This record gives sequence, structure tokens and C-alpha cells, in this order.
Amino acid sequence: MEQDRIEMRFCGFGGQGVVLGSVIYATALAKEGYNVVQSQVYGIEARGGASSGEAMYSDKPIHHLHVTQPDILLAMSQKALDKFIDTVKPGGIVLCDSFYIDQFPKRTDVKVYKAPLTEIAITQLGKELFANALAMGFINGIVKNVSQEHLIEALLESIGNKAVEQNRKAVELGYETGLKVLKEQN
Amino acid sequence: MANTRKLIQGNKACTMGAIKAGARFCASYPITPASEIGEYLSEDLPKVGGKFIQMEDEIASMGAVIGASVMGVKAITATSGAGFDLKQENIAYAAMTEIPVVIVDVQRSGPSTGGATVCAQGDLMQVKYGRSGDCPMIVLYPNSVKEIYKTTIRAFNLAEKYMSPVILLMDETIGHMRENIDLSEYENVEIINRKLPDVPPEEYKPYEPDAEGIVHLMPFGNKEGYRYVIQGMHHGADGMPNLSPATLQCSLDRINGKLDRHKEDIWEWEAVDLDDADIVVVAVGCVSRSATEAVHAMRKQGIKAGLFRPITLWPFPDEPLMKATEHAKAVIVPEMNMGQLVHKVKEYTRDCTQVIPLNVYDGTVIMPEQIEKVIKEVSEK
Amino acid sequence: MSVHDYIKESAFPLFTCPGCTDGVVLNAFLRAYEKLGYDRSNTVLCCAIGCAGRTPTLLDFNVLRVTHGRAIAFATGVKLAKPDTKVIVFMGDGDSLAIGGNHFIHACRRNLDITAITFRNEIYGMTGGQYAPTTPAGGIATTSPYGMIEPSFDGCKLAIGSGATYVARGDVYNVNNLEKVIKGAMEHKGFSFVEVLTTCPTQFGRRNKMADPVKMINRIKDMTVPIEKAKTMSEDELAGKFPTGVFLDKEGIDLNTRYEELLARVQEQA
Amino acid sequence: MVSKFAVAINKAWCKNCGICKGFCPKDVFGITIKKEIFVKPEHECIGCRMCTLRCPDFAVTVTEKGE
Repeated sequence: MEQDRIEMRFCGFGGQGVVLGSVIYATALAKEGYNVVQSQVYGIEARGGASSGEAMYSDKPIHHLHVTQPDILLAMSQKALDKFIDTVKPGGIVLCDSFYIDQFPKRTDVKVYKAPLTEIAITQLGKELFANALAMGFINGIVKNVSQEHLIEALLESIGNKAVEQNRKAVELGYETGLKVLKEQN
Repeated sequence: MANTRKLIQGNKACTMGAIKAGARFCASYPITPASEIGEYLSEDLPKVGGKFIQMEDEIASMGAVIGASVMGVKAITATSGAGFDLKQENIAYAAMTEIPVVIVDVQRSGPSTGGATVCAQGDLMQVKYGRSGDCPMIVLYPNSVKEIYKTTIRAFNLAEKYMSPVILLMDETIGHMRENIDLSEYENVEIINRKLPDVPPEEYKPYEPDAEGIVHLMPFGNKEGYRYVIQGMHHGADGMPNLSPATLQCSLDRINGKLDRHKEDIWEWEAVDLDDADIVVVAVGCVSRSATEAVHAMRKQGIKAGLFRPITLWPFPDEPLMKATEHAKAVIVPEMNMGQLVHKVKEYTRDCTQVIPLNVYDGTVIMPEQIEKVIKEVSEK
Repeated sequence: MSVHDYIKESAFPLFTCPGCTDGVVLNAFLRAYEKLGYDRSNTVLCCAIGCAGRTPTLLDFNVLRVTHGRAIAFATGVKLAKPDTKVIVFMGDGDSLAIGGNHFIHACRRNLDITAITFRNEIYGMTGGQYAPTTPAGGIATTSPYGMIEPSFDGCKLAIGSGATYVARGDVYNVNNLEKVIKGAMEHKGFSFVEVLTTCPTQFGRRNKMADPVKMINRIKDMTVPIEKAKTMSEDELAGKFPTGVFLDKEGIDLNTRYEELLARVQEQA
Repeated sequence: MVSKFAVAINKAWCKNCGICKGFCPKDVFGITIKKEIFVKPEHECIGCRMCTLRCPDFAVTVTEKGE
């Protein structure tokens, strides 16, 4: 790793499960053996407005409390993207759910990857609910910072025994989507 | 090597530490950001034969945990600032009657309802001075998820050892944060249980301290025939109300003196790069993490900065602080309030040492850069 | 054994004023306790502040005397921590119905298996004669110098409405009935409540033209009517009267029993 | 007729409230000019013991003679 600490932010609107997503991703990162800090900022905006979870990981001890300049930003809604886009570190990666986002970042110093995550969840998995798990896989398809096995384990631990097969499928589908987008856009 | 670390939330770590320490009873009342502590214990205590009850209010939950402890069952309650206000009368009762209990205060922004999910360090003085009378208190203040686990166990140990309520002070940010930690090193951690009387019932005086200044209270419901009164009025060795000048002084000396006498055992602090530091940051809780980063960053730039972090907030580690700041030209006190810790720091640093407060109380956590800026300004002078 | 075997003779004479009948309630409690043959090593008395709250400290029991109004809250912890403990809570009317009202109704709702005894002397005695939630209409107190204008609480109705499973009233004139209802309360499994009409000649009596302790007890005698008789009386005839006896004695699963079931269920799953 | 019951007042505990006297069916108790309660020497106690139950101070005892 080139730097001390990688920061990730997961944002969207309340109900999309982005905070839970940050916990799942942080769990997967922990399984990789990194030092991990997961956190969230609460606020009135958590209901309906922009909701956000965060994860930091490093080989070294982390004293930092909150993500300030994410290296990786997952945005699941336009409002959330607009709110956080300026905080992304130059050279950072921005992942957009193009189902909810149509105005993409104008910044040229970040790499933007987009896919209609929610639409894929609805059409291929039957429920918008799986967009969250799909997004986790999508992130990993792009940045590949955890093993798929750990990511699925982390997801299943956090959701219990609910819709295990569909969730597993969602992560795989998201991952493949990520790989495809990466190939197309690079 | 197998990865034995798990991602655990701060509030969860507190409940795991409590169960490890032997807590088998929790009474609480919902309040953000402490609610998860009651939630987790309602799920986990029954698994080990313990009980959780959500009482009708904060006052009742404080009363119920003392009631359980009187029966010899280790007990914990958790709240936040506004709820802590309500708990104060019964916390004072526990201090006066020398009943061990652990009270968690996961701070939020106040006064009053303030901000439920907003991080602040506004209760530093309240936890020590919020009660009537000269009421002693042990307050511990961890700054990471792992340290919450360890410090919760220590809180119970100190409570049982010194027959005193112990407050575990936490920050919203740390309570809600998740970190992946390895707790296997605490598998065989020492667990301390209160001492029982060593005299037969007919000779027993519940409030007669031993050579260490500690009382040995026999749990109620005992089969050995120890019968006595526990009550919050001033009392002599027999526990009965007594307002004679000698008894009053004696009871206040006993409850306060036992902590003073054993302060070196109660004190815990962390020193970061202090040996040759000429600029010392004094910080507690979440702010100390930013301070650690700031100190490391300054060292890389050749500035001799260090951090003194009280983990035991009360009784205040005055002598260690004096030693840590002996050769400092400046002491910086960043805290998320309008200035509380800084007063104690001023009291225990040399008059010639400049003490600089850094107060942030807008709900955002103090970041390393903010502390670095003050350190740089001081070092350039 | 006699009641004298259960008191701390060293703590006597009682701190109470001449003619205060708090001691009469203690006496009735001890007679009932002795007849039931309970073991003091299994008993905790809880009480709090005020005259009524202080009296149990003179008994040779394990006594937890706590902050004002909170005796039931502490007792909840005591009972949950050691379910086989017999817990009896002694409270004044301010203790149980004013500052501790919340704990009182919730203990009723939970059907916590304890016995709560409220000393209804219609006044705050220890603090100098301020009005209580039980002070009768027109009653003079230091904070109602022009007469009490607030309606008073009926502790028994409150307990019944809140879910207690044994509710009774006794008084310090009919001391045999008092012993009987306290005994019934202690034998009952679940939350049992006894409201006892007591007298405070010093703070209530003197201000309300009844300084004589005997006169005050005679007032109680006139105010009370056995429940059986009350049932035959009209509403007008019952105005200002306090029926005495057992209002309610029903079965109900108590909190500890429910908790033991929960523990068994959770541990079976584990 | 002399009563077969011995009635005693523990003077150290008695506060002379007069409750025992006020409700005694046989007028066993008297009161001095200093308002102190005493047991009349020639009383006709029938052993109902209501005084022991109503004494707030645990100060009155009634025992059967020869007990």
C-alpha cells in the first residue's frame, strides 16, 4: 500500500442500507487482516436525505476517527453524490449508481465508474433491496481490496439467514458488473 | 496465523467487558447514544443466566442496579448526559453507602436534549461534581473499542475492590465506532470480587473499614445471619444514622479517603513521546486519538511534541501530569466542550507553563490538523 | 418469639413523635411475619425517606433504606437478583404516591413479587407538615394554609388500575384486620399492596384540630368501614369513607416467574 | 377482683401518648398530673392485649401471671 490509510465512504438516501453496507465492507476488510475503523455520522439527514457510512483501513494502527477525504466513494443517490463529491481525494475513485444519478461528477482528478445498480437488482434479482449487496460486489469488482469470499462471509454474518442465495448472487453479480465496467471504461 | 480479530462496536465491547467481568444484571432506560448497551445486554445476559430490565425511568434503573449489587450481583447501567442528570441522586447514594456498581455515560451534546447523536465531551465535570455533598467518584475514560472492553472490566474490578460506584465515560464517536480487535489476550484477565466479612455476625460492623480503608459488606439474603442496615444518612461503623460531628467527618473521610489513599492504583494514563517533549498535549477520549496523530506528525517535522492522556479522569492523575509537563514550555488542551479539562490542567502545571485551550463544541470531532496548527504556532514562538 | 425479638432494642425508643402510629404498623407487620414463620436471612426490607421510611431501620432485619421515593426501584433489583428473597417495602404516602408514583405503578404492572405497604398519614411529617397527595379536601398544611384544594389519591384504586394482584387497606384502629391484610399480602405471589391509614398528631393533627392521638385514631375509626358493609352502602353514605379489607386477591404470573421462563427458553436455544 | 394479667409499661420507651389509655375497655391505665401514663395498681385487665397492639412504641406488655 502506498499510503498509511485508505478511506471509504458509502452514501445514498436513508433506507438504501449504506451504513449497513459500510459495516459489511469493514467486516470484509477486517477479515483480510487490516486494521479497520468503521463509523457513521448521524444526523437529521439520515431519514430521506443523504445517509452515509464510512470505513478506514490500514496496516498500521488507526487513530483517526472519521473519514475526511475518501479514496473511494460509493454514491447511491444524486443528493449524496453532490454532498460528498468535493471531499474525494484527488486520484480517488467514485462509484455511482446510475439508476439514481444522472449528473455525474465534473471533476477530472477522480476516476468515475457507473452502473445502474438498483436497476440490475430489480430486473435480475427481483428486489431493490439487493442493490446494497450488489453495490458491495461492484466496489470490489473495481477496487479489488478484499477477497470475494470474505465479502460474502461478511454480508451473510450481518444479515443472518435471510435470503442467503439471493444475497450471495447479488454480490457476485455486482462483482462481475464491476469487472465489466472497469474493462469498458479503462 | 489465524485472524482472531473481530469488528466490534464500542458499545458492544462495553457489554462484552461487563459480562467478562462477571456482571449479571443490567437495568437501563433508552437514550441515544447509549441505547445499544441495554440492547446488547438484553440479548446476551440471559445466555449466561443474567437479567436485563428496562426500567420506567433513569432514576429507577440506577436504583435497580444498586439493589442487585446489594444482593451480591455485579450490575451495570448505561446512559447519556441528560439521563445521567437523573441518575445522580442514586449514584450519590451508591457512593455514600459504598455499593459497587458501574455506570456508563456515553456522552452526547448538551445541555438538556442537546444533540442526541452529536459527539461532545461536556460531562467531564458533571461526572465528578454533579452531586450534592463531597461525593467521591472513580471515572475511567477509554479511547478505543479495545480499550472500552479492557476498561469496562477494570471498572468492575475497581468498583468491587474499593466498594465504590465507577463511571465509565465514553464518547458518542467511540461508542458507535467499530474496530477490529483481538480480545484473546484478556482471556485470563484478573477478575476482582468484593471482600466478605471475616468476623462472625455477632461481631460484624458493616461500615468498619479494614486496614486498607475498605468496608466489607455482606450481601443481603445471606444464610450466615448477617443483618444490618444500608442507608444514605451519615452513619457510623454500625450503619445506623448518626449525625454527630465525629461520625460525619469520619464518614466523609472514609468514602473520599479510600480513593485518595489508593489513587496510584486507580490512576491509569498513556504517555506518547513525552520523554523530551517541550510541547505537551493533554487530551482524553476520542480527542486523544487525533492528538496522537498530531504528535506523530509533529515529530516527523522535528517538533518535540508529546501527549499525556488520562485514562483515569477522576481521581485526576495530578502528580503524573505534573511530571509529564515539568519541562514543557506549553501545554495544549484540546477538548470538545467550552473548557473543562483545561482547568484541572492549569491547576497542576507550573505557573510559568503556558496552557492553551483548544475548544470545539460544534459537534464535529477535533481533527489532527486542528491540533497540529496550535502546536506549530506555539513552537514557532 | 414475640415482636420484641425482631426489633433492635438498642435503637429504641422510636424516633417518632408521641402518638405517631407508624409503630403500630410495624407491630402488625412483625406479628404477621412471625406467624408466617419466614426466615430473616431470606428477607429484605426496603424503605426510603420520611418517617415511615425510617421506621424499618429499627427492626433487626437486612434493611435497604434508599433515596426518597425509590424504594420500589431498588426492590426491583433486589428481587430480580435473588428471586427467592422475600421483599417488603415500607413507604410513606409521599414516597409511594408522589415522588415514587412512577415506580409504584410500574411495579404493579410488572406484577413484581413484593409486598408494598404505604403509610397513609395524609401529610409530609418529617419535613414539617406540607400537604401530601393524600391530604383530604380542606386539610390545613404548611403549604396549604388556606385548605387543600387538590383531590387526593386513592392508593388502592391506583394499584388495582395499574395491575397489582393483591390490594388491601388496613388502619391503625382495627389492628387485627391490619395484621390480617399484611399477612395476606406477604402470602400472596405477585405484587401485593396494603394502604394503611395512620395518624400524624404532630403535623396533621395539630393543624387540623386533632392534636390528641386518641382523637385521631377515633377519626380513623369513623372514617373506615369494612368492605362487606361498604358494598351495602349508597354513594352518599360512602362519601369520605375508606373501605377496609381485601379489595383484590387474584392469581397472576409474576415478573420473576416470567423471567425464569425466559431464561430457560434462551438457554435451551443456546 | 384482682386481674390475672400483669401489665407493664417500659418507661424508657413510652412517650405518654395515651393511646393505651384511650382504648382500654377496663380502664387499666391512669395518667398523672405530669401527664405520665401508669398502670393502676388495682386493675381489672382481661388480657385483650389491644394496648400492646396499638402502642406505637412497643412499650406495653401484658403477661398472664405465673407465665
